[in-house]
Amino acid sequence: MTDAPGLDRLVALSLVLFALGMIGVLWRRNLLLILMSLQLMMAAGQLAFVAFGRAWAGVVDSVSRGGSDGQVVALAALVVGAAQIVVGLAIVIAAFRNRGSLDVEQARAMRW
Amino acid sequence: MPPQIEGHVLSWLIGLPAGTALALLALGALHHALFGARGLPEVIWRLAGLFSTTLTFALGAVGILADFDPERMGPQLVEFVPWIPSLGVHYFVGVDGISLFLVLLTTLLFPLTMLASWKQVDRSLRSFVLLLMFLESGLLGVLLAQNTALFFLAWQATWLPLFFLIGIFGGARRVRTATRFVMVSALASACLLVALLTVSHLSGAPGSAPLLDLATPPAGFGPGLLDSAMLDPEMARGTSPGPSWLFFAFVLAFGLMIPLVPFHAWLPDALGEAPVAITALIAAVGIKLGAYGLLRFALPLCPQPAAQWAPALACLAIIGILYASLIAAVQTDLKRLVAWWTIAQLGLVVLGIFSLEVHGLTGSVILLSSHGMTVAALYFLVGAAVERRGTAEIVAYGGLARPMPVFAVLLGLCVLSAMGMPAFVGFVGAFTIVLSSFSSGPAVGLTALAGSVLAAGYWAWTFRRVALGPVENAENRGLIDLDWRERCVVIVLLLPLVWFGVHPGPVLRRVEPSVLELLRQMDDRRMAPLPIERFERPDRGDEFELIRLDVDPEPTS
Amino acid sequence: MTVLGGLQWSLLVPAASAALGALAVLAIDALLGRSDDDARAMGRHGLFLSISATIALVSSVLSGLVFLTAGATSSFDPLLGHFRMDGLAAASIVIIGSFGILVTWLSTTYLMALSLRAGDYYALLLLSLSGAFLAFSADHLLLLFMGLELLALPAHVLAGFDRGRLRSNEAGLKSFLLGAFASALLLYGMALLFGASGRLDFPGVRIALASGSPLASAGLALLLMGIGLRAGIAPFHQWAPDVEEGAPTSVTAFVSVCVRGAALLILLRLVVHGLPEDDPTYRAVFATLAVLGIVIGSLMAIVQRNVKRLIAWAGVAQLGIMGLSFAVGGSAAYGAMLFDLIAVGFATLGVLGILLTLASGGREVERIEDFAGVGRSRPALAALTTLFLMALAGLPVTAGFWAKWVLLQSIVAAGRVELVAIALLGSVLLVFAYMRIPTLLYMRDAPEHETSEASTSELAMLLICAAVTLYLGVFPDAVLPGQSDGLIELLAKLTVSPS
Amino acid sequence: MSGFDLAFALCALFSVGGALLVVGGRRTPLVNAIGLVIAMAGVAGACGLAGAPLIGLLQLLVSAAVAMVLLLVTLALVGTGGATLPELSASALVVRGASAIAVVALVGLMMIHGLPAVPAGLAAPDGLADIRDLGRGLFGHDMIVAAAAGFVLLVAIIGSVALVARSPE
Amino acid sequence: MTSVRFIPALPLLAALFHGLMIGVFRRNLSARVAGAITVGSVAGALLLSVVSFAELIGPTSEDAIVDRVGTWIGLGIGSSALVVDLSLRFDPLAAVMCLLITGVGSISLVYSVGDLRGDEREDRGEQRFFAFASLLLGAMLLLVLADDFVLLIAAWSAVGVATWWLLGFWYRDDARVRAATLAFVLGRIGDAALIGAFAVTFWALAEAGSYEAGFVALRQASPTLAAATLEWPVWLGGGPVPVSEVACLLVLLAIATKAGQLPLTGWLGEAIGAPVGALVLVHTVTTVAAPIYLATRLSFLFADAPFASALAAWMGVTTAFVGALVSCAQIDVLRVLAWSTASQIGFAFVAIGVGAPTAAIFQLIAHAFHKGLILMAMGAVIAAIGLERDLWRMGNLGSRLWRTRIDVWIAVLSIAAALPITTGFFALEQIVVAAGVDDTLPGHFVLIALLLSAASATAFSIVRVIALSLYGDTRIPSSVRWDELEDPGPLILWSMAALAALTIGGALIGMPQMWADLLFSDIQNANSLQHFLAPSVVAAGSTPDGQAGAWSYAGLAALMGVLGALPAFWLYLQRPRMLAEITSRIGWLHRGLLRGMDLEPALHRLFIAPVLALAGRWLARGVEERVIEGLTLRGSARVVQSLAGGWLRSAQTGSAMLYIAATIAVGLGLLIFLLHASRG
Repeated sequence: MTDAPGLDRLVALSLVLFALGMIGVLWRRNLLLILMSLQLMMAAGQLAFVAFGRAWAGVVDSVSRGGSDGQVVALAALVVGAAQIVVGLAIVIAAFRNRGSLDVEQARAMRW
Repeated sequence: MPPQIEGHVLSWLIGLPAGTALALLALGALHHALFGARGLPEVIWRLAGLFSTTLTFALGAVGILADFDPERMGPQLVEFVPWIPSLGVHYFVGVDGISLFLVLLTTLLFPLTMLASWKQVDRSLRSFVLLLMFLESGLLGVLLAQNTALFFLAWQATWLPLFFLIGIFGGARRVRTATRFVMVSALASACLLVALLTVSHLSGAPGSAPLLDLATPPAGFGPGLLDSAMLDPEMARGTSPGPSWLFFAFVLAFGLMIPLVPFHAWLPDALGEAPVAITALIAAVGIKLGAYGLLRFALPLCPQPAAQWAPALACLAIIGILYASLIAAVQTDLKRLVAWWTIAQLGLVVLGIFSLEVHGLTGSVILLSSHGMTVAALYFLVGAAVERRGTAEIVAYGGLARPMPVFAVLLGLCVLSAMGMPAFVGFVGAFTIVLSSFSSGPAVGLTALAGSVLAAGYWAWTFRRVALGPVENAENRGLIDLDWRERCVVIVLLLPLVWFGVHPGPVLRRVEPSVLELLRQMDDRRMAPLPIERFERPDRGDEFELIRLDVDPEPTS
Repeated sequence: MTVLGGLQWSLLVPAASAALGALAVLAIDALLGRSDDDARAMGRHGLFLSISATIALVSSVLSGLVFLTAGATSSFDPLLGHFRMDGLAAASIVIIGSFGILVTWLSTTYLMALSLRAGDYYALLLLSLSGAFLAFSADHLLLLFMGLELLALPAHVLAGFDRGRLRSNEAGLKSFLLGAFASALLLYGMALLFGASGRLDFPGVRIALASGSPLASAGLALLLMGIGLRAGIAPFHQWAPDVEEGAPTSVTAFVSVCVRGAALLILLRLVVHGLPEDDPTYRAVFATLAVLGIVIGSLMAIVQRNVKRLIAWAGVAQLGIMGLSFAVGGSAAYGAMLFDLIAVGFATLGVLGILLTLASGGREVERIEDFAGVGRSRPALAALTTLFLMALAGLPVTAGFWAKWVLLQSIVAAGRVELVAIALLGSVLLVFAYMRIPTLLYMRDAPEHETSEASTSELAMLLICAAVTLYLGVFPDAVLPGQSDGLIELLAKLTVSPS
Repeated sequence: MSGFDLAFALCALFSVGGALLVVGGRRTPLVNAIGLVIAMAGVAGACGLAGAPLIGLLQLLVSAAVAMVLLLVTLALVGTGGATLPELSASALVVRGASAIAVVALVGLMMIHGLPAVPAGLAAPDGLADIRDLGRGLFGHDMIVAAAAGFVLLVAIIGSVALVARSPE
Repeated sequence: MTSVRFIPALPLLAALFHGLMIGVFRRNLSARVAGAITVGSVAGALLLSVVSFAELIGPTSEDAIVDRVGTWIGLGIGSSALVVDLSLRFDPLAAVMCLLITGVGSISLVYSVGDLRGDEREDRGEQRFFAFASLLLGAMLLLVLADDFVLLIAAWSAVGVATWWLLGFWYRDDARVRAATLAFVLGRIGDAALIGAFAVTFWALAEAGSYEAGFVALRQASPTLAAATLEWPVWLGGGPVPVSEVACLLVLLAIATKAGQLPLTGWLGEAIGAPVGALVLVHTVTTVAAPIYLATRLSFLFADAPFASALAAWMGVTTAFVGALVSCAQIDVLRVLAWSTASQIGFAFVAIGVGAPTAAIFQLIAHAFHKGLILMAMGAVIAAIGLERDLWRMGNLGSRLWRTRIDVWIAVLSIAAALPITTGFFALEQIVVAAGVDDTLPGHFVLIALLLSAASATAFSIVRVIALSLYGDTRIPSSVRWDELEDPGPLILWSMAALAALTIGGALIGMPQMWADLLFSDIQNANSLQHFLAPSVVAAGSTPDGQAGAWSYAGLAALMGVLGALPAFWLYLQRPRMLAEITSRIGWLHRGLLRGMDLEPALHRLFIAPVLALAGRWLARGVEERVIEGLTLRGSARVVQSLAGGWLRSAQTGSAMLYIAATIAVGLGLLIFLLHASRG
């Protein structure tokens, strides 16, 4: 086996995506775009898991690791992300029905 | 020689009022379920309350006094039941000379309050009785508890009924007053809890159940807080809180309740707004708990800082006496006047406590009881007047001796007692306190005496404006004199005041040994070289000096 | 694979019975069909659903109890690397499961009054709880993550369950946005921790953290943010008051007690098993968070005029007080925290249950002024309210008193008196906040109320809450059958980390 | 520059560019949705580079589906027109700017401190072995996870139905 | 014999009985019944006193009869053990005082029975009067019998209370009650001072090794007290001062308040709005007598306190002078007599100051007799003319009230010290001679001059009374019918007669030896009072009898009396025009004297007004409302409100985006902290 090259680059890429997702969540006011940004963040996490899983694949064996490796986590996260989007979309649609707008800043009835 | 269970009279004392209240509630619920009525008739509540409180008093007067050994030091009639042994919480009650008369005073005041407020409470009577009964149990619990957790529990259980009593039955600004009261009490409780927990932490051996018993519990339950010589000044090193800090936590906690002068602002409000009967209870018993706490905790547990700061606190007390007396002199409302007088009296008590000297301490204990009875009598009288006239403003009165001679005579006697005239027990207390304050120089004593002169001034002046002079206000002309119920309430309070004023021996004989014991504890724990063992504290790694517990803490002098 | 054959299926009973219960509820709901037109049929419908939900939860709780009594003090030998039913897990299941049962029965009438779909509601409730149960017995971050997601997603839906109502919808929205954000943070934090050692099981996490790897530290930071957001620990609390105010009241109870309580317990699990012991760094972090929670929560609770919001803010402070035990660590502190969680949980459920009871005919009772004069019109309810508030404020003869006592005692025992002082200062403010309600109950007269008849289920739940509160207030050391220790000591033992 | 490097650069370009489109696309949600798909394609590629082609594929599928659904919802709700949201106030802009800086600082710190600590790792024997492992894990050790994931999806279904389905009346 | 305890107990029991009847059972007995009870009790006390006295002077007696009832307050251990004995000691001084108090007391009570019976001003208040009078007498008896400083203080306070109530008997008149209240409050200063005096002696003795209760022990410890020192406060110059001196100064303060001595004398002249019987008690044997008794009792302390003694002498002489002058100008007859009381008591304190306590006691006896007599007589006159107290609305009444006139004359002669067979004459003689021969006093000459002038002025003022009331032209109000004027009833007449007899006969017990030598042939120990009292008192001053100059002072004193008396007669009866001229010449002085030198308002202005101003303006509205309540209650509430309602609340914006932003910000901090910690 050879060294897997550039794992740190993959991690760096995932971090950039994570940051962009966060900025998107913060910067966008359209709920749908926020959902997309959240999806980006989840994807970044999955990528990081895949990368790290590769990094440790041969070093830590699966028993002492307690089973799962990065790909399993990534898969689970994928499912969770999908479920989140579904739920989020449902809430957003309900919000749009109530409010007629997708602006997150309008949901400020409760504060203080 | 660990104490054993010496009887159940104290438990009966604590349990009877609350038990009656709960029984009444249960009966009421049953009544409601069976007959659909709204609960038991009010008269049953009132009578049952009166009966139960009277019974409690009788039990206290007969049961305690008969078995109380004046010569013995330490708590007596103790009852010990392990409650939560893992926490060091035990049901541990006992009575000693310091608490004895406060207990009797408390039990005496409740039936009288019931009687005095017979016509004053016109709504929510069931709640009134219920809260009063809970209050009595709480107060007695505080006075009898020998376990700090029990003490704290009862302490907290005390101010809640008071909160409701003020808030439901008080005057126009009752809600604000009740809230203020509850805030002050909560703050005091917070300080108290910090201090109590720290004390038990510093005293207990690491790993064992925390030490919470004050006096020595029966064998097998470890030493009492007072047996373990812990709060050595050396302890103050490191990050662990030292005794000075603790002492001030105690002083703040109890000073808020007493109230010591910079913390007093809540009391005139509370006493001015509360219903008169409750006012009597707050002033007569409620705030006494503060002074009692100082005697019970602050002094014996923190002897070194107590001795170190006693002059400063005595000075504060004197300032308080003068300040409160001066402000009392310009009050226009009878209830507030009594409140300010109360602050001045409690200042005198604190002065006596921090004389750290047998005269002053004994005087303080006596003055606590004396003030309790006097202030209750005064408030009952004020209550009778307010009941008739609907106001406590002094200007509304004048010349009451004409339509209400009995009222005037009783008021005059109460006023004399309030001034600390001889033949009232207040004189014995005030005199001994003042005497002890002279031990630190005539200037201190004379300043303290100035307070008594001021008290004479405003009381005489008030008596003149209320009872003497022409009846200028037409509404006062047809006032009906006190009836027998009202007379008896006041006379029952005046009788012991005079009796023990003339013959204070029985009181002194019972109080003094406990005071001496207190002083001995302070001296032991202050001066004796303490057996010290070093060990590693598990979680921090610093070295601390802790006092080993299994060494007999006999002074090695 | 041989692993499958040796699997101890019984360990899955708590989570599985809740999850399967959800399926059963859905099935029953579908079988019963729609019955919107007939109130009585609707009631029966709701009753069936609650009963089935209860059966599921009761079996969870009972199995938890079995694990607890069978040997709660010794951890189970893990068959699967990341699943461990130890004492803490069993205790957590029992606690949160009991809260869940109470919430179920508190919801029955309310759902009917609001014409909400009971089937979906109970299914989501059960699924959420099954997630919590799963996470309680996790010994692995992935399982923890899945459990938390399963816990949180239904909660978002439930918060927005009264979808026609703007506030409920907003609650759902906020809950979801913050929750999804928290998931992303959790996921990434896990990734970084995974990157540090290649392991996600708790011992591995502990090793990674102990090694001082910056990846692990960064991962822990994100993980704490994620769990903090889930539990609403200050300063990640801001969503909680908004969500709890806006959500339907029964969901408020669920979120504030079950969801946030479960998240706290999960954090406890992580701290006990996954974090290095006696590390001053984490102590300092938790101390800071706790103090922030106490200060912010208690101050904000004072100025609230909505009871649900007040309870939520006070809950932030309560979590802060409980979080103090993280700041000192040790089994005594954790046991005390569990005890406090029980005390506060029952009392909070009680107060919110009172709100549910007072709400009549779809009219929500949540403004603090709505309590005015209740002491006269409905004395029993007022007395219960007072009792619950006393418990929350830590006043005697309630469980709250002993809970606070034990908690603070354990903190003092660790020598952190300054934390106790702050906690007590906060509790003074909390007393003020809570006591405003009895003030209104008894000291103000109200306009005439139309008094609604309290439903039996609600009253029964309130009485249970009151009974527990009082019983633990008098006998805080009540024990399970077959256990010799007191409850507090038992809870402390359960949290001992098996290292 | 090896082939790996080239491939990685391409993936990075795709994913970052797509992400920038998601975050910054202002004209119409369509652009953002397309950005999401592009970004996910990049991520999928990166996953493939890291030896997880299955995960990458699934990601691509899911994200395409998600983007599609979102797009559809957007079109259904607000049409193709741009988001007509009111302009942000100055203070809101400041807060957003500050929090963006905070995000950059947060991630930057992780990069500075974390990247050097990323282990070099070993190359996997081949992708198919990984997929096999994945399958074994999912039906072995991680069976509970799989079950939980199923229930998560169940929640999503119930939840979306409960929240969105029209009431019968 | 242990019957001594019943001497104070009988009147006190009577007081208790009356008090219960009025205050609890609301029953009022008639003047006759109530009076009978009180008079009976006091007479019983008198009887007991006489029996005890007989026992005391009997052949087998000891120097005192001690009746120890028990311990009142017993507290403390070791040398600082405080024992307050409820112990009565019937020694010669107490015997004299008991006889005087019970004797004059019963007479005045009998008078009161007669006086009050027709009083229509208070309906059914007679029993109240007798209650207060019993209390006053009982307390006074306890005071003189007390063998313990603290017990004495207690009795002293009780006397103050009884005085307050007795002087405020007509409670519906606000001015009277006000004056009585002022007297009481001033008295409390004295009570406090006495407690202070006891406390300093107590601690001095405790530190020296032992404190023992009782005056005998205290007297034996007086060297210790003289040796022990305290520090003066810095603002008084610092330096050590003997404890005896401090104690005496405090006692002196108490004396000044109770006896109405300068500068606290104002209340005495004002507190005249009471029944005459009450005035008799207050002005003779109780309130104003107690200080003299106390000073005598503590004469051993004063003997070691030269400064305090001198102060006492100067206080006495200035009061005597000012009081006499003021009484010269008063119009109200009772006010004349009240000021004259202050003056007369002042003389006694001169005697105390020069170390002649026996003379002080004798002066007290004389004063009790003649002032009681004239008060009763003038009371009878006032009653006769319809309660008119203005001297200028009397005149020539002697021709109608001739029996009264005899009594007035006897009293006047005694007070003016003009007739060498009256008690007053010999009392003044002794004081002047004692003061004259004691030239160690600072300002001796001035003091003597003032003393003699005071004697003169006293004579003037008292003769002015008789001249204006009983002689000259009648000026009585038109409402009073001249024909119907007549002497009072038998009860009053007989009581006056008794006192008149005592005024004359009393001279025999305290006649100075040199006068005895002059008047009679060979009487040993003519001043039997002095010899009798000798065991009880410590006379610091030298015996004046044998000294050179004694006669010259004696002569001067006699002369000054006459010099004062004659001009009064002459001016008021013969030369009214000249009188008017003199009055207008010294108008400023006259007006000042008429207003009692503004001493009573001065008390208000000095003691009460500043206190009220300080308390009201500064403390209650300033410190309390602004600082204390503002800081503790309102202030903390405001802080919490501004914290929670202000910026903390504004952080909860309701925007999910901002919540996320906050989370990120906190997370950044967390990350930095954790990274930092992991590095080292």
